[in-house]
Amino acid sequence: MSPAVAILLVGGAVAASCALLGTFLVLRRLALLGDAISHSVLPGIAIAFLLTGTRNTLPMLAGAGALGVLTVFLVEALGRSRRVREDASIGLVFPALFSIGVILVSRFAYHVDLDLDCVLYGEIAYAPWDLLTLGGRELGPRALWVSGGILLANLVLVIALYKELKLGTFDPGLAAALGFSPVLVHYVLMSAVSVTVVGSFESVGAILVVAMLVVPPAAASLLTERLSRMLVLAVLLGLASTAGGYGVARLLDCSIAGAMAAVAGLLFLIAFLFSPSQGLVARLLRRRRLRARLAGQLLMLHLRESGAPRPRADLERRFGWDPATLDRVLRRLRAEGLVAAENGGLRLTAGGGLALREAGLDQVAHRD
Amino acid sequence: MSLALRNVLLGASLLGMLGGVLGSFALLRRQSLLSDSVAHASLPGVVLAFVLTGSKDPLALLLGALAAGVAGALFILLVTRQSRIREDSAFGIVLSVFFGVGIVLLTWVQRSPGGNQTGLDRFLFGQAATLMASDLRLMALFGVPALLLVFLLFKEFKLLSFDRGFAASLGRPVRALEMLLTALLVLVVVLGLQTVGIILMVATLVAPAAAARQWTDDLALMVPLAGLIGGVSGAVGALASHVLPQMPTGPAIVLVATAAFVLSLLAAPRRGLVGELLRRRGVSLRIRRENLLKDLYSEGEAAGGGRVAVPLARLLARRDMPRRCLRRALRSLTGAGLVERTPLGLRLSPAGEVAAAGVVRKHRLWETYLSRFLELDGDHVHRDAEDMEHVLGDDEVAALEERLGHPTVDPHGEPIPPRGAP
Amino acid sequence: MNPDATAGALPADGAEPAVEIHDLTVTYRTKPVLWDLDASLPAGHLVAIVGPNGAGKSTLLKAALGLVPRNTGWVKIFGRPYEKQRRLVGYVPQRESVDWDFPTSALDVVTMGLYGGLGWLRRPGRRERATAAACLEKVGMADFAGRQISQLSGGQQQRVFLARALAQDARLYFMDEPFAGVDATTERAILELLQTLRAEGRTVVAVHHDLQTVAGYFDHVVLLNMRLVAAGPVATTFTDENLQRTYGGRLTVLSQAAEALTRQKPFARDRAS
Amino acid sequence: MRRTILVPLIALALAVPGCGERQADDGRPLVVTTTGMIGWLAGEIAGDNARVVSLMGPGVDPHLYKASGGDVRRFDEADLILYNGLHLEGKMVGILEKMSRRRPVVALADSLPADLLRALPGEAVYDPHIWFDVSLWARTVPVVERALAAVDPTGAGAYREAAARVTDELVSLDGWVAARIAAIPERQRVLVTAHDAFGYFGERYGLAVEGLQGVSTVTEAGLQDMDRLVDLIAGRGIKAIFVESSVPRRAIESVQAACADRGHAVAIGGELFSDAMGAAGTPEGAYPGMVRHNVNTIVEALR
Repeated sequence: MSPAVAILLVGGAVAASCALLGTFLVLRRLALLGDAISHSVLPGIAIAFLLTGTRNTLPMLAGAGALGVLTVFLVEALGRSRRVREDASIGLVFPALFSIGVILVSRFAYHVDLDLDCVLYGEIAYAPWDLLTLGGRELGPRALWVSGGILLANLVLVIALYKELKLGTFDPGLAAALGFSPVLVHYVLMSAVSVTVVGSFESVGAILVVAMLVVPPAAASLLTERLSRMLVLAVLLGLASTAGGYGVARLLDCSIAGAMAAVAGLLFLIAFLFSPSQGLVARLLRRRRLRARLAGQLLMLHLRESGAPRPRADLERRFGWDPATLDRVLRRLRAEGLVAAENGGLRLTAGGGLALREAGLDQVAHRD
Repeated sequence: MSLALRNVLLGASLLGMLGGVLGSFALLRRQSLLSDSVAHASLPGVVLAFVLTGSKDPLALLLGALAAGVAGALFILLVTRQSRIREDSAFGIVLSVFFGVGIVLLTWVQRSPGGNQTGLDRFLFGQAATLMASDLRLMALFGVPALLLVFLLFKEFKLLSFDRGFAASLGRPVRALEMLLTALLVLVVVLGLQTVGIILMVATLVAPAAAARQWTDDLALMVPLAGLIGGVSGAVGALASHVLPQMPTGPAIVLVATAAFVLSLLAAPRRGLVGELLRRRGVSLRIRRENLLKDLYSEGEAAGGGRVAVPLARLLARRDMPRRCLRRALRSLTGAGLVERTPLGLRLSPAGEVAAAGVVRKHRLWETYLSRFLELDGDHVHRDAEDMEHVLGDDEVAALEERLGHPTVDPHGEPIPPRGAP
Repeated sequence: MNPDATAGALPADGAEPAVEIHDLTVTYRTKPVLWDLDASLPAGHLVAIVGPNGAGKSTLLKAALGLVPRNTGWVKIFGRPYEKQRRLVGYVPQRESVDWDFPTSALDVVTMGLYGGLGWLRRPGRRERATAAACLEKVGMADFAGRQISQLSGGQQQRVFLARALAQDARLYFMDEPFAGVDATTERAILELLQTLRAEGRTVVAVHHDLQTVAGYFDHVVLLNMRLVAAGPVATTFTDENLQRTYGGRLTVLSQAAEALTRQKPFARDRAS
Repeated sequence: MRRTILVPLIALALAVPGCGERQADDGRPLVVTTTGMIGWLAGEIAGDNARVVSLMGPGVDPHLYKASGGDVRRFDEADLILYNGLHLEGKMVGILEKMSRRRPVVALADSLPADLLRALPGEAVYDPHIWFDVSLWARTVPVVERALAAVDPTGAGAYREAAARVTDELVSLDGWVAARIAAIPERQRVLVTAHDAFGYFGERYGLAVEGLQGVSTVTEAGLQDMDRLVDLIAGRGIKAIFVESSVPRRAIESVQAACADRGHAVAIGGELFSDAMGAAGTPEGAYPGMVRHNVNTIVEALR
């Protein structure tokens, strides 16, 4: 397997896992949970080091996993107490846990280079050479097995519990009334999130995971109105970010994970600007069209009131629009045959009267 | 006192106060994690500032961080205003994408032949123990005007945090106010970054405000209280790291502030969890006791008056509650000398009869009131009444009786015992 | 007051009550919301729960569904605890209780009503979707099946919720203010629906705000004000005389006492922080 | 808004030379090293017989190194990989160990006898900063030479000659350092820096080494650590303390301010290269120049 293929597969598997779970996190307003976990696992690795005395991957992963679960549990419990909202509870939990970690490392592992970057967070660039060997046989990149396994588990989870996750996210009250304990569903989802996040940290590092949990699902939410399509789109956007990011990283010789996050951001920006239904441009155009139609109707009402053709200058004075705006409005009305020129002035055509009636404006008098 | 201690005490207290005050508004506006987002988002600004100036001059890096932080915050405002993306997602997007771009830049600079670029990302993880006089000056320079601004615009910020639409309808320049409040937040975050680091900054903005929120419902109290908690946490954390060996200052402050929050969460008088648990148990027990007294009294009424012994089974049948709950309520009543155990069953003591008559009187008066004055809308007595005691306190019952014209029977035709009757 | 109209009376026909409430007390923090409530709601009727703001109407529904913890007492649905009778019960929550921006269609929301019958893990199929479409049809929303729910008007959203309840095919429906903030068309549609449900022998227990329409829309009424004030057939309970007394006086003493307790509470209604 | 970032980004892409550099495979073996220090060693020994590429460019602290897209290619094409080991390169070490099963990958520190390594107190781990002890660094020369010869037997003779020359250079450098340090008055031989990297240096040349914070970048100083350090500096009348290229200056500046407050004026002696070397093309961009710079800086300030 060539290194590029391995990196793309590992990155794709991580991106897909994160996009699947991230969709539900985004809908549940817990988008920053990934970042919170990326900080709060520090005491986990410190404790694992103190207990085992090594910086081997397995104990680090176990410690980090335990702290990941503890983090989501604490965030959930604080939110459930109804004394602080989820966002504040995230902001309370992770600094406290991280601080405990810093104190542990500073006091008990002063002379050891024990930090998240060097013992937990993996680097996707090295994934192709970190091979899994079993009984002396090499079975391909370890990160691919880990992230592939996580992806498989997440796929099974989301497909099997799709209905429960959807109902529990949309209407927890009904879910509870129907006997689908939303608390249980929440804990299943959150455990999946912490396992996925910690496992992926170990394969590809923190920034890629945090980005893929939020950015592709958020972009997908701008492009569709269906949860199932949002999941698929989020995965696709995640894969596109992976591929594009790797290309950028090779081209510019820069961090692969960082480039993937940046490309994901670029895709989000494109969705934000150009989504056909939700995009900024579409919104602005709609708003402009609406305003133009309104202006046209105002003008037509005025022409109907006055009965006789009105000179252009009169209209200009009457509405106080600048000549360019008036030109635009008139051009459209004339092109549609609603207003016609007559005797150096403008009058409403029969079609224009019909259009006003269709718009329900036949009874409306245009007052000053 | 050593210089370091003095600096850190002053700096941490000032930063804590600032964080508490601005964090209060952030908490109410669901912007608690804006700090986290902006702090991470400042990385590309730091790296670009290094690239452009070619030096690690702290001021240049600070300005770079500020520029990127402001860009991130503006992007968050834009996205949340102009699309269905919600705050938490916008925070996450800006945090991860900006940070990703920062890493891209960092690896790029890493390849440049210039050298000396390493450790730029350490800019984001300042150390509280190394606060210097120059940092204090910088904090005072920006922090004191920020506090003053909050003081002057308190009314506007309050309105904005509570009801944005209403603020706009009053003709307040909502967008400008929002930008100003956000800009103040970004400023504090970036100021805090290189002096105390991301993590302490987030904690400073969230924990004191969340702690203060537990003690009061009044923003005018909450804001100064959060400032106080923040300031005191800073000072206590600094002292802890002064007294204990190898106790990093920033994390100590975070833990003190978190402890203040946990304490508030548990022990605050009205919202506190412990109080609620106790009250809840108390309320349940009290209801059961009153129900039992009432039952024993009505058994007596049914038998033509006086105290009669009622078998336990009969009480259980009346109430259909778990035996365990009944036993506990009975133990409490016999312990108070209100109920006696007799071979035939349970019986009110003379004192118990008076108490029971009081309970029945209250309940029947209350029922009479409720059925007569079923006020629809505008009647907030139940919603606002704080607990059972106040709903049925003696004074209220007396006034109620007055209001109802001293009725003698309740809506069901049952007699209402007169005051003090056995 | 008419003895028939008092608490705890069984329906005249003696059939098993749809909902039986015994000794129910629910407090929020230390505030009593429902207090020592005994009531029995007859099956096969449209029952309105009426009472002032904060009288515990929604709480009563939620307590019956086990969505809020009870301090004392129990609620039985057709003689057994709710947990054993889920399949017999449909629930229409208040419209504000869900996120209407959620990426899902009207048809999809209605299909959710069928989830209870599917149990864990099984997915809705073509049959479920057909049932859901039929339910949408019944509330006059067939044309909007594919519409994203945020693009529906308030009344249309309410009708989607009702269609979802229909899909649940329950014997007993709990509805939390089904008529709140809907347009006239929707109001008519809901009313017809309620009558159909009653004709099919189902029971509807609905929190209702508009006193003017209680007599027209419902046949039973529960007057609730933290405690049960009265319950019974509309004809005997919701009398002019009762209403006269209900609206007769304005309360002074207690509200003053209560206000003194609760001054300075700008955020009293905001859930947390 | 995004444009405000993209424009300088693109400008930078055009401005930074060496981006996407792709040297033609001229048949010479490609040696990839992690740190610049190892890169210098390999370059000196290999001469023109091999191409040497360091992943961590000048001024890059291995603790803080972030991999880039090009590393994938560099690893993939490498005929020999040389790294420090002892967990200096963090998680990369584990991967390099696995890689060593398939191709020549050599950890320099692993070849040193364990009794020469500094065991860290209370832990079963060693201090990885071996290059600060020049004599120890000289002992890695044969390791590099053997590794090169194994990859490229035809150049073995040239490598042996070059190795002998480098060893001589390092041995004389070692002597020079020892002599220079001896010029510092005994009482003044205390090296105060922000973080704890100079252990080998201190042990070899007789300086006490004091850092404000631990080895890991995640550790943080407490006020008591600060006071302890200030007590030490003021108590022994130490003349100067040092900033490091990879750690923000402010930590050491605040120690200086605290000393001044105690009435002891301590100078900032200059900037030391701790885990990285200087810019390429300058004397500090090579190992001996870097060592000389550090030693001269220390001696000038403390004498």
